[in-house]
Amino acid sequence: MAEPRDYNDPSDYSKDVSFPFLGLAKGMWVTLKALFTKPPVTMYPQEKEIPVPRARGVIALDVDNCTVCMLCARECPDWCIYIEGHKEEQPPSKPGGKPRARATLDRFDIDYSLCMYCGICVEVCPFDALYWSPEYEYSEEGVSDLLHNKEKLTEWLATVPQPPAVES
Amino acid sequence: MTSLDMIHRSEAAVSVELQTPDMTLNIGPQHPSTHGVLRLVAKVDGERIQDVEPVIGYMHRGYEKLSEVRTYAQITALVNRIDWVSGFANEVPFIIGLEKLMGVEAPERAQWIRVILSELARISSHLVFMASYPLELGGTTPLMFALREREYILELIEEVTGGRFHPNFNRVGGVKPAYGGGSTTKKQSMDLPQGFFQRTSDAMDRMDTILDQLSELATGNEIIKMRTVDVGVIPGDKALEYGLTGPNLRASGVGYDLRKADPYLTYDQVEFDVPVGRDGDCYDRYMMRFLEIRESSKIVRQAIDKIPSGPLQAKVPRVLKAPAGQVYSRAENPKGEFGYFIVSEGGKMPYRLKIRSTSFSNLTILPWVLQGQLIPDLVAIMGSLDFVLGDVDR
Amino acid sequence: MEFFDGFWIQLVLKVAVGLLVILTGALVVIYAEVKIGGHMQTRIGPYYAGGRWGWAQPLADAAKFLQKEDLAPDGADRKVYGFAPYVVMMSALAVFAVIPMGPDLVGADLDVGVYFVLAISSISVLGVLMAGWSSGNKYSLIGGLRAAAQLIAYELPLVLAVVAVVIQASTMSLNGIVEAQNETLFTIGSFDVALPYIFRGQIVSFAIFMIAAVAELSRIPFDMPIAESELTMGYLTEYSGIRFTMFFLGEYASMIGLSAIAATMFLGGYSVPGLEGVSANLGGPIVLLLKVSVLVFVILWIRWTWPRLREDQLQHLAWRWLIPLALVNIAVIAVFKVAF
Amino acid sequence: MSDAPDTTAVEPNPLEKWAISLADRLQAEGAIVEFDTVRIAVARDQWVETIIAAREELELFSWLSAIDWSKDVAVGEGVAEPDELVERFEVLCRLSSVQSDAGAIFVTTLSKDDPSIGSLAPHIGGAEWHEREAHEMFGIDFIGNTNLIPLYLPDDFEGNPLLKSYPLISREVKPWPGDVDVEAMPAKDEDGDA
Repeated sequence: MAEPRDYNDPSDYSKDVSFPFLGLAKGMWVTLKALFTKPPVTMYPQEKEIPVPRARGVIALDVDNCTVCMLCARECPDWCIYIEGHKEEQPPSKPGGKPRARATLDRFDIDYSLCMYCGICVEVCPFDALYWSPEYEYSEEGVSDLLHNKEKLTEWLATVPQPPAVES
Repeated sequence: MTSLDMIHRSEAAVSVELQTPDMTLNIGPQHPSTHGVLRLVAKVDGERIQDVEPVIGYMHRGYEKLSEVRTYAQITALVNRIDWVSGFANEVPFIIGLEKLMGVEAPERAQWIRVILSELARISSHLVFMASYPLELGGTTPLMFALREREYILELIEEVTGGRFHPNFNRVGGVKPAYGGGSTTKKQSMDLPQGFFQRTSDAMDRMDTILDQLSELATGNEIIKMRTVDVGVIPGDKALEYGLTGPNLRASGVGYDLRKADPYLTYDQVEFDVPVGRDGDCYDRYMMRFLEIRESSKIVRQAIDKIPSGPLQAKVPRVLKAPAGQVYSRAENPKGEFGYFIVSEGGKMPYRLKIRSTSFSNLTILPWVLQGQLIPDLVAIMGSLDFVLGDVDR
Repeated sequence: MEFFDGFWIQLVLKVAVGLLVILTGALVVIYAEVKIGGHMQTRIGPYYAGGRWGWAQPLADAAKFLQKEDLAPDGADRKVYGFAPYVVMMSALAVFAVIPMGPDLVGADLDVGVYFVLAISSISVLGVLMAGWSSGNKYSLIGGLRAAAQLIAYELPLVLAVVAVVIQASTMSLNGIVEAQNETLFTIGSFDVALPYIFRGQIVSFAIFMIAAVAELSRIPFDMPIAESELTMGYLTEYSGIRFTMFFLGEYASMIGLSAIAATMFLGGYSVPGLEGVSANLGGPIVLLLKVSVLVFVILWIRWTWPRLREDQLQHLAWRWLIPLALVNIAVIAVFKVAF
Repeated sequence: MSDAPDTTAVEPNPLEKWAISLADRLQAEGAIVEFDTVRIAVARDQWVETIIAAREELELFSWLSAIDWSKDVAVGEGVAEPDELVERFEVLCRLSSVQSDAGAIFVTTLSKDDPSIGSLAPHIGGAEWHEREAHEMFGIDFIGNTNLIPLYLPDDFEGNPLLKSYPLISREVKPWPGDVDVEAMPAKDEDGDA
């Protein structure tokens, strides 16, 4: 057991009013100063804040890297990734080698109305097919429009930023 | 000043007792000061509340059941949604418990990062309180001042974790953002972004200024004092009986802070004070949070100085399986003791996960403390308990 | 131009111009409220409506309100519910009839102008009570009752503060009070110095009047009747559309009205030293407008800074402090009036 | 607890010593310490008395909940060895000291045929909501708690959601998208254009 701690004394603040109306006047001084200060406002549709590179905005898909391994769909807590694929005969990589079966992606949908932006799919992907993009402007008028298909997810790839430098 | 003192406590009791039937006033679930969807069925006699029955559950998401069908990695993503104003702080106790269960210890750098982000989460959570509490008392301006400052804090959290509210940054054995990129960049980008320490200590400096402003706007304000001093007094033994923790308990004069009483992470290596109140009234509860922001920024500054370099992640198996066992782990969430009781039967998912959410316990005292209060005081007391409905309903 | 000399045509013209000015004034104050409030909170406030600085925001809001469905709750007493906003609006507007904007620019120069103002402005309590009672909503009921209790409590200090001025001016005509403040007290060199009552011992009355006026307007720190965080919107909870607009405009109109009365009684009204004759009639409204703007700004400023008191604290403030203070003030003023 | 309370650990560490002495003082059935978590087994009919006595030194009432030990598992993972499982409820109550880091979880076992236990609510005000929660989630009866109305769920809700046998609808109305099998899990030695 840790030994009982000594607690610091209460009351480095006062509940009494030291000087009447001083607090009220101070408050009015603060708001008056604020009235003549330039507000730190970003006028959103005209000027945009640039999200940090790590921001989890939308998931981009690199179709070429995907092997249809289903790991992301299986690990997704919300079951919001739908993948379909088929196997295709590929010519042998080396002359004289065996022809190999290669999985081809037919469907890769992420339902952003279900997604909770946890990033588990990006993390488990063993082939770097999924990336986070900080892009956030993809609201839709209907919930069903939030289902992004393979083509749409590929478009996001252009918005994926370079990873930031890190502290050592 | 006597004039303000004289008019400060309600003596509105009518000397001639009129026989009036009680009126049932339904407050919420849609009400500006119930922080979401709390409903109070109050029996009132004029403005005085005879009896109040809180009705919760409008935001019940069944996290304890959901956790039983989710793997441990998926639960980490879930738990930061319980109390969304301090998402990171909810992950910490869960991941500590899981690490205990699996016998893994996170590297020191990861532990320090957890400390920094926990304290940033505490600051942001308390700033929400500093914003919303004066609003409940009718003062609208502190809201903007505090929320603007919180935005800078959230930006810092986002910069590291990728999420403002839901970091999902803790992994068993370390910390790690989910960042897409080639395998090499994935590894590189795990650490804190460059310049983070500088920006954080700048933010802490700015915090001092904003706290001065807030104290001029709200803390020293006579009307705030009139509305909160000696209102909603919770004595220490009642607070313990109802399981109040965190600033609400400390306001009642019980200096119980898990960061000191049961140090976890690297809290035993930093120096800070735990503010303790005396009377347990609304003003004490308000001041606890106000003073804790200062202490938190002290901790963050020390952590920035002390953080060592090194790995962020201990070696863990790819598929997380916890051995059978039962572990209770807790941490000092901004709102109080946040605990997880993990019952594992050796699988990938817990057999049972009991979430001891802070706001739920803090709210149980509501019927007791609201008896005989006035309707305006109801708002003041409810606000001073600083609950989040997601944390109450789970 | 015999036509324009007719009584009725003059009346209609006066009313139309008056209404236009007052409602425009109310819209301007609403705009000032959102814009000043925004900047005090380090925001910008309205920005888009009207192209520049969001100047058309109040108009856009009004247009929006007018389009909305006029809802009445099931349990409402419909007649009373529908009538209440007009009572409040009427009382807010009628006050302007006697406020002098120049030596000859006054709707009706009553001998008992002060009495009229106080009587008319307290009618709004009736409208608020009607709204609270008829809405069929418990929040509205509590709000209405709070408003009634509050307005009654503050009527008294308001009246007593005015009585002190009436004693000093020895007249109940508002025009007479302004003229009394425009009298030359003494001369420094070639300057005739006339001082408004606020500098002539009425500072306490002025403070009491302004506190009571803010309470009567139900504005922060005395906005318990509408108390958004407690009673959602008090007696306004169920109102929407045009009826809500009536309440809303009424509130701002009476803010201007009470500020104008305060300016008239304590700040010299339309008069400034050196402004006489025709130029007083021309410049008077502008002078009054400036004085009113200052008072309105202070009321807005307070609203965006301070929190709200509690109903019982307000009652204590009124009955225990303001009313005795006002009575003592009257006694002192009366003694000075008799002695000097 | 799936295994019998075991108070005779080989070499008790300080925490275990403390746990055993606490169990002795409270005349409880035994103490288990694993992963720094102290659990004190309490007889069902001693429940209320023990908790009240324990609050003498562990002042803070932290939480109260239950576990459903069941073979019938509708969703999620069941117990490791279902054959040896005794079907039962466990009611847990956590008390902590505010003077030190001490704290213990008090556990008692209820049979599934008669899931009822004395209520703490008349003695510890904070227990009322926790008992209401356990009542609606597990169907455990707390005798003496007069206010056992549903806390979270609608009044007309049927069933006890946290029972292991209670299905999770959201996992049943929708097929698992991970079910489609195209290729086995990627092998480590995947090469070429993968």
